[in-house]
Amino acid sequence: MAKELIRFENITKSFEGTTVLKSLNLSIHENEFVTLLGPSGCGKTTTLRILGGFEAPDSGRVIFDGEDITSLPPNKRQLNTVFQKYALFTHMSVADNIAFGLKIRGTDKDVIREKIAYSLKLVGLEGYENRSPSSLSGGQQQRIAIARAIVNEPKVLLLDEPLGALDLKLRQGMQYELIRLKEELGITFVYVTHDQEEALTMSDTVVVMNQGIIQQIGTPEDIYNEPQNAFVADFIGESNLLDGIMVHDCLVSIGGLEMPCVDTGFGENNPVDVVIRPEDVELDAGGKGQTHGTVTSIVFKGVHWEIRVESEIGITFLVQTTEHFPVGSNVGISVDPYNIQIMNKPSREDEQVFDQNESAHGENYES
Amino acid sequence: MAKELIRFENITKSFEGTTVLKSLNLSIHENEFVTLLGPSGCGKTTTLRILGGFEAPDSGRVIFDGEDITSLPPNKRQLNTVFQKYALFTHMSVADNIAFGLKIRGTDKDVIREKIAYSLKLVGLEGYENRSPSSLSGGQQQRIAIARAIVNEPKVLLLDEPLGALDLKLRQGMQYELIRLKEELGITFVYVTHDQEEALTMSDTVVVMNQGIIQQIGTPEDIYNEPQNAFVADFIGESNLLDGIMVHDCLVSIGGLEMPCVDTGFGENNPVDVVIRPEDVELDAGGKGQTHGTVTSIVFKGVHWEIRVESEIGITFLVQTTEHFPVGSNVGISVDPYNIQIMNKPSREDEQVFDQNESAHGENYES
Amino acid sequence: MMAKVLQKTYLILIMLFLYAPIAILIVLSFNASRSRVVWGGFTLEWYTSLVNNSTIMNALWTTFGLALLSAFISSVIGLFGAIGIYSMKKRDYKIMLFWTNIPMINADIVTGIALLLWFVRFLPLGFSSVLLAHVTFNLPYVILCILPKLRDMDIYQYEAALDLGAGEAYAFMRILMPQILPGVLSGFLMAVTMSMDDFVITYFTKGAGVNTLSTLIYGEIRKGIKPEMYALSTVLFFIVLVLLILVNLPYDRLHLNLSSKKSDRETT
Amino acid sequence: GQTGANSSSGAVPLTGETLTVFNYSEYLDPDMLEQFTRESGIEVKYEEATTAEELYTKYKAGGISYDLVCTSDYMVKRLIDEGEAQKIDFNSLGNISNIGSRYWEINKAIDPDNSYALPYFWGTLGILYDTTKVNGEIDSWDVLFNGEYSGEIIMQDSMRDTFMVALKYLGYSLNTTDEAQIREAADLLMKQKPDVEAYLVDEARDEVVAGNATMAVVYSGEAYLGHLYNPDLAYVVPKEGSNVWVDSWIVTKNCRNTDAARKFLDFLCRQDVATANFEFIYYSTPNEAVIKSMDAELKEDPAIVPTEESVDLCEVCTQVEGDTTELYNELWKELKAQ
Amino acid sequence: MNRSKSRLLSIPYIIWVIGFTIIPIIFILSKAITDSDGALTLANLLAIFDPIHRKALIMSLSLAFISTVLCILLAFPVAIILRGSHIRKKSIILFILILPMWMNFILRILAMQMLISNNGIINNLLTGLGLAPMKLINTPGAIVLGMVYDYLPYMLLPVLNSVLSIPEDVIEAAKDLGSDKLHVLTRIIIPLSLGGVGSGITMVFVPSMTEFVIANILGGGKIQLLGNIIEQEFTVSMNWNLGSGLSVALMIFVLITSFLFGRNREEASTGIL
Ligand SMILES: Nc1ncnc2c1ncn2[C@@H]1O[C@H](COP(=O)(O)OP(=O)(O)OP(=O)(O)O)[C@@H](O)[C@H]1O
Ligand SMILES: Nc1ncnc2c1ncn2[C@@H]1O[C@H](COP(=O)(O)OP(=O)(O)OP(=O)(O)O)[C@@H](O)[C@H]1O
Ligand SMILES: [Mg+2]
Ligand SMILES: [Mg+2]
Repeated sequence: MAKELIRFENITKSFEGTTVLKSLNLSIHENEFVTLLGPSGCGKTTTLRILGGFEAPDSGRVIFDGEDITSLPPNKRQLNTVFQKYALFTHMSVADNIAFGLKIRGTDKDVIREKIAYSLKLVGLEGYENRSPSSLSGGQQQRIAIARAIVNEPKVLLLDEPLGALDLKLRQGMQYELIRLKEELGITFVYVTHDQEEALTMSDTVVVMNQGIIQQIGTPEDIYNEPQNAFVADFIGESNLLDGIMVHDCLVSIGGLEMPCVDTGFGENNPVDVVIRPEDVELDAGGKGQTHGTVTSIVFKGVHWEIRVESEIGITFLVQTTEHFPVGSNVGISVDPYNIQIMNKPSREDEQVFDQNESAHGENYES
Repeated sequence: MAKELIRFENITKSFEGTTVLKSLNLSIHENEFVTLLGPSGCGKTTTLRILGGFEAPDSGRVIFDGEDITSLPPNKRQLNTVFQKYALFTHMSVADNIAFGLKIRGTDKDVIREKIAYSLKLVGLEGYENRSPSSLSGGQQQRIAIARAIVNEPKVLLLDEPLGALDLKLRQGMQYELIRLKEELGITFVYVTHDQEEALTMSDTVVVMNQGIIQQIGTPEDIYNEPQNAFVADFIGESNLLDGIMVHDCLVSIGGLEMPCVDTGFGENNPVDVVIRPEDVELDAGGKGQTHGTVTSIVFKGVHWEIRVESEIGITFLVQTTEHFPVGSNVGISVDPYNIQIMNKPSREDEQVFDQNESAHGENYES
Repeated sequence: MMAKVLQKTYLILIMLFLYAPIAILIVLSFNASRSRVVWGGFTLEWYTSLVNNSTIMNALWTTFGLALLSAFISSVIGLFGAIGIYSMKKRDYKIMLFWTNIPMINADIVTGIALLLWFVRFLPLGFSSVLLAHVTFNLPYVILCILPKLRDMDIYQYEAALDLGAGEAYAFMRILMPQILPGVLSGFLMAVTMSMDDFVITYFTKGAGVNTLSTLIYGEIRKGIKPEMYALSTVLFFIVLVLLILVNLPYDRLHLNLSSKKSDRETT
Repeated sequence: GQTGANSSSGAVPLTGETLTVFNYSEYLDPDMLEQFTRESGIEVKYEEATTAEELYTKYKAGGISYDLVCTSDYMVKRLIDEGEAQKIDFNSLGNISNIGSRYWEINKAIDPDNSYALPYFWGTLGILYDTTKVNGEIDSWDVLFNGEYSGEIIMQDSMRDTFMVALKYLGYSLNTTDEAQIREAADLLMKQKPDVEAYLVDEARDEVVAGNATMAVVYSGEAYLGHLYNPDLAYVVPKEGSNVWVDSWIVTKNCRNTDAARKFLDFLCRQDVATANFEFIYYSTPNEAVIKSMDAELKEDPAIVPTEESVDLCEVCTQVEGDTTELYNELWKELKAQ
Repeated sequence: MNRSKSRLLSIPYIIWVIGFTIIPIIFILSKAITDSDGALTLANLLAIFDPIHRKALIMSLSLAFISTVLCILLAFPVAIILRGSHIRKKSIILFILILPMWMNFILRILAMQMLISNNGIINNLLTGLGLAPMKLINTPGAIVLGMVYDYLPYMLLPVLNSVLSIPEDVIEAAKDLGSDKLHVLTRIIIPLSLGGVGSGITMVFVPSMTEFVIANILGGGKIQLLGNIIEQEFTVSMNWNLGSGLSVALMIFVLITSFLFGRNREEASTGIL
């Protein structure tokens, strides 16, 4: 792996008595694409702002390239930020926006002109030099914000939900462009999002956070396939999160039905959480399977159908499949042992399953 | 099918010389969930505003329940709107917001109190009566806006991207709630979105628009599986959009490779557009298939892998599959004849493939 | 259609109400009689004698100097003051606002005499004492014009500037200033207006030989306003009118809060 | 205003001396100030006040050190009593003989030795009325109180002046300290109030000129201008008597450069200067040389040169003390608030 | 922005407030709570309750109140008409409305006097048309007219600003829920522009409470407002203690009323632009 570039050491931060980050530790390596992922209000932006120098941690240190930069002001840090709300300078032209950082560093005029042209080309907006930011669409503004940051050739680029305001099609296009930029410029990306698909698609490393605590750090595959707790499992994609009892190694009982699995080390007859991804539940029209159930709803999702099956063992399974099963039909249900993921029951609040209403609550800011 | 409730007849509308809607015709039936889907600036909001009575069409008529309501003011129409930006009354409590319409109609006080409680329960915000809208999170505000509309028991509910500002998890939750509401209350929904997955998930009927012209009206399955033109195909989900030549009925040649298909009536040796959904391209590690290719990239998307395969016939296929194929590996490529969709080449500009930059352009408003 | 006509009529009536007295002043500037209640025929005499009237011209320049200088000083102090107040905690913020409001609710004569009693202890009365007084009563208006703009400003732009390497002062001047400038400008205009109109406070705090148009006019009520005053007012009115129209041209580019209604539709 | 014979002669270089002069507004031809500086090399810092009280307030606040002050008789007395004035040997002024002895006599009411106050302008208080709108000759304050001209009367918006009218009408001295007499006057004024169109100071004359009112209590000087703008207007000092007032100059106790102050006063007494000032304001001047040089028409106008008889009917207003002041204030407020 | 650092920016202003607001207020307060011999007394403050003063206070209050209400009533339709109009440059209109403020106040009031006096322009027009002349000047109504005329722009500015900044979609939402025009006005536009009205009230009501020139010129000196009394105590009766006492009492009064009515006044003082 490449050399370590950034290290958060035991960062703690609270606002008006509420702890927002709880002794956070995180390493970021050179040319890595790290994504901070988590529900609204979990502290992603705060983490990024501490790295950018806009917020000082209450305790802990930020190490950059071996040096302690905890108290360095933002303008002295070798990193640039693309803000959640673009933060373009509305009273300047696109070119002046991009040239802002270069002018401060006293770059030569001709060089500036070239660099503006180059960076506009990178983001696919050649010829937009003299436009005013407010005459651009959201997507275009976002790309200007990116151009303004990368034109300074920072070692690290921080991006705070840069695609949040864009529609699906534009978002996908920009995702590809960002990956291309990362490869082309060889810089390190620290990316914030609450869109799990975006996180999985773009990152080398995903950091899942909840309530100011890192839940899991890993590659997209790790995070998706081997969630370390119920929160991660539920937040990353849809899943069937079931109560189970570990009969013994490699055998778990769900609602009385014993199913073989591959996990070991959870003891005997201990209560556990069982995660089964919807696409891993296999349905059989003929009724073959470990148990049986009735289709109660089927929704077309384009790539697949999303089906709810009420099973004999009293559990409703969420299933994703490309086959069509009419409502009311009887189907067999089975799951490959490899696709059953066993986890310990949550020990802390922040590991618990993400509850919609609660999270909406957490979003309330004082006004 | 249920009785027709709303009919747009030849609606045309332009703003400052730019035609935004071009002779639009659309029928909406009782208790139908109709979604207007299209890129930013295509005229979705304008259509909704004409139906709501906030904008008068330049020509054409709007028929509601058999009556011409084209020039009826909004307060006389039996429909309610949930606005793109909520538009809650910030100077009133949640309860007063919800009671607004009822009070106008002189509903009895006790009845109002009951209805407020009931509608708050419907949207999952019991006990929020005395909160001020500005103390609520985006998701909660949106639900209040919905409660404010449905409490009047309108015949039709218009919703303009009601979930646009919410994060994925919340959005999914709200989608289910809206569908539940529709079933529970039995009212007709006219829904605007630019998120295709949302459109497919929720709608009975999807209306795909581009540049003020309806491209296709159909069930989600119709739209997804049988797009009528390249624009629809490309806009609804990801797809491989290829140039082909119709050799004769049921045989199309793509890059020299002749592939059987099921479409007829496109003549002989005519150029056509061929759409193949990424999940319909089958890869074989052993090399079996109609042609061969090399994997050039693989991205983990959670539910599936997204793979690019450069084929012998010179075409790069986008493939979605749950199997993993390492980059550089040689694979066989095949497509089931049923999964090949043939379309005529676009005849008008608005039928052409949605181009990211162009659409961003279309978004530019004068400032 | 009927409604449109009614609306237009209403606006015209309001304009008439506001401008009828001004029209009278303009007519009076062409009145050959020295008495304002007697029409003595048409003359341009007052316009020519105006230029030669050193008392009026001196007072004019004093008025302008005082208005611009006091507006400028109060804009600068008010700008920094508003930024400081904006950054304060809620309680301090409220205390500061309370004291900011006090000069506005004090009767002019009370302010004027209080300042007089205070000034004579350390300052000879003269132009400078009037200037201090004017800055004092201008400040609340300036502060109250700037504060809402501070509340509306986009702090992220400032952070973005820091992020791109700008120092705090540079970021402030280049990024925040343009955003709050309309507020500063309106505060400045308000201050100019207040300063030009004030008589009582000016009277008590001015030194011998210092006159503004207001103090002159006050003195003249006794013997009848000099017709040159009407001529001067007329000239000033048209100068200001032209200036305002000129200033107005780039006005829409300054992103003033009037456009906020429109911009709601822009962000999708 | 006209400038005198010396106006064209070359200017004297500035001596660096300054005088700070405090006067009523519009009460001196500004050209004369320039001329004084040209002739003497002394610079004048000129400050104006609209009322005697305003002037007193500013004077007493002490922010400005005034050398010369011109104000009304009762205020002059107050300043002298408070020791604010310096004794001046007026006989040392070259032009002092221009000031008629009659005015020194009147001034004795406030300055018994004539050692502080130099008369500047003077006049009486009377009724200015529109001859076309009244029935017959007017010669008594009675027209203000008998209700005949209800809604057409303008009284002075000045406490002492208005009380003077009532006191004189009732036959009392205007300097009375008898509470009963003052209260009687107040009652009369209260009764009169519904008939009064307005209490004005400065615009009273214009109101009669414009025809907004039929008669007004005004200073004699205003009457002349009124007549000028509207020949139908006439001025009378009622037979019950009235107030004769003199505005005078004093040199303040703070004045260091009394030489310069004397020069200034002497300058004001000079015929050409006094004429210029007279023609700037058209109030009665105590300068006999000026009166002599006037057109006959002016000389005979009782508003410009009040007749001996009418002046004899009049009293000088002196300052009232403590309790009486408070009584006046109280009653005046009551009248205005009614 | 670094808050603790930017707080320091207000130091010059704070010094100014202490130097030129607080200290003079202390001067006035000390006059207000002493008598002419310098002994402590509350008499000057309580003098506001003397019958004459109370009468003047009530008169001032009623005239200021009526003027303020009239200003609101006149300004609102302007704001609403401008909001509904398609005039691009609403700012021009705004400037046209404030331009009169740039003419000297006394000159304008004198001109107003010429308009409404007994033999003035309006009455001459009326008699010219064969109508009976109206009694306008030297009445409380004339004072109200003068106040409305002088202060209307101060009401127009904030009201216009707040009415124009109400988002259109909120109004549409109300219509959507069944509001007719009147209902939208009373339930949405007016409540949402209360902030602007609040600062308008501050700028109209407060100065009209201490106003005396308008009362002198247009009221014919027959109507005694508290402003006149304070002015007279200072300049005619030379009873500064009473003058200070009355004005401090008035100030306390205004503070209380503005606390009661204008809770979010600072929020709304929108300025000219
Ligand atoms: N300046 C601040 N003052 C007070 N509380 C704050 C401040 N900034 C953030 N918070 C609080 O800290 C918590 C974390 O905020 P943060 O912005 O880091 O969340 P986030 O993960 O970026 O959320 P989102 O996805 O909504 O942007 C929130 O509960 C928020 O209310
Ligand atoms: N009031 C208006 N004045 C001028 N142009 C307008 C107005 N309203 C809409 N338009 C224009 O009409 C076109 C269609 O706008 P509309 O709001 O209907 O799009 P939309 O499909 O809802 O887009 P989005 O997804 O961005 O909300 C846009 O190009 C827009 O610029
Ligand atoms: Mg965030
Ligand atoms: Mg829209």
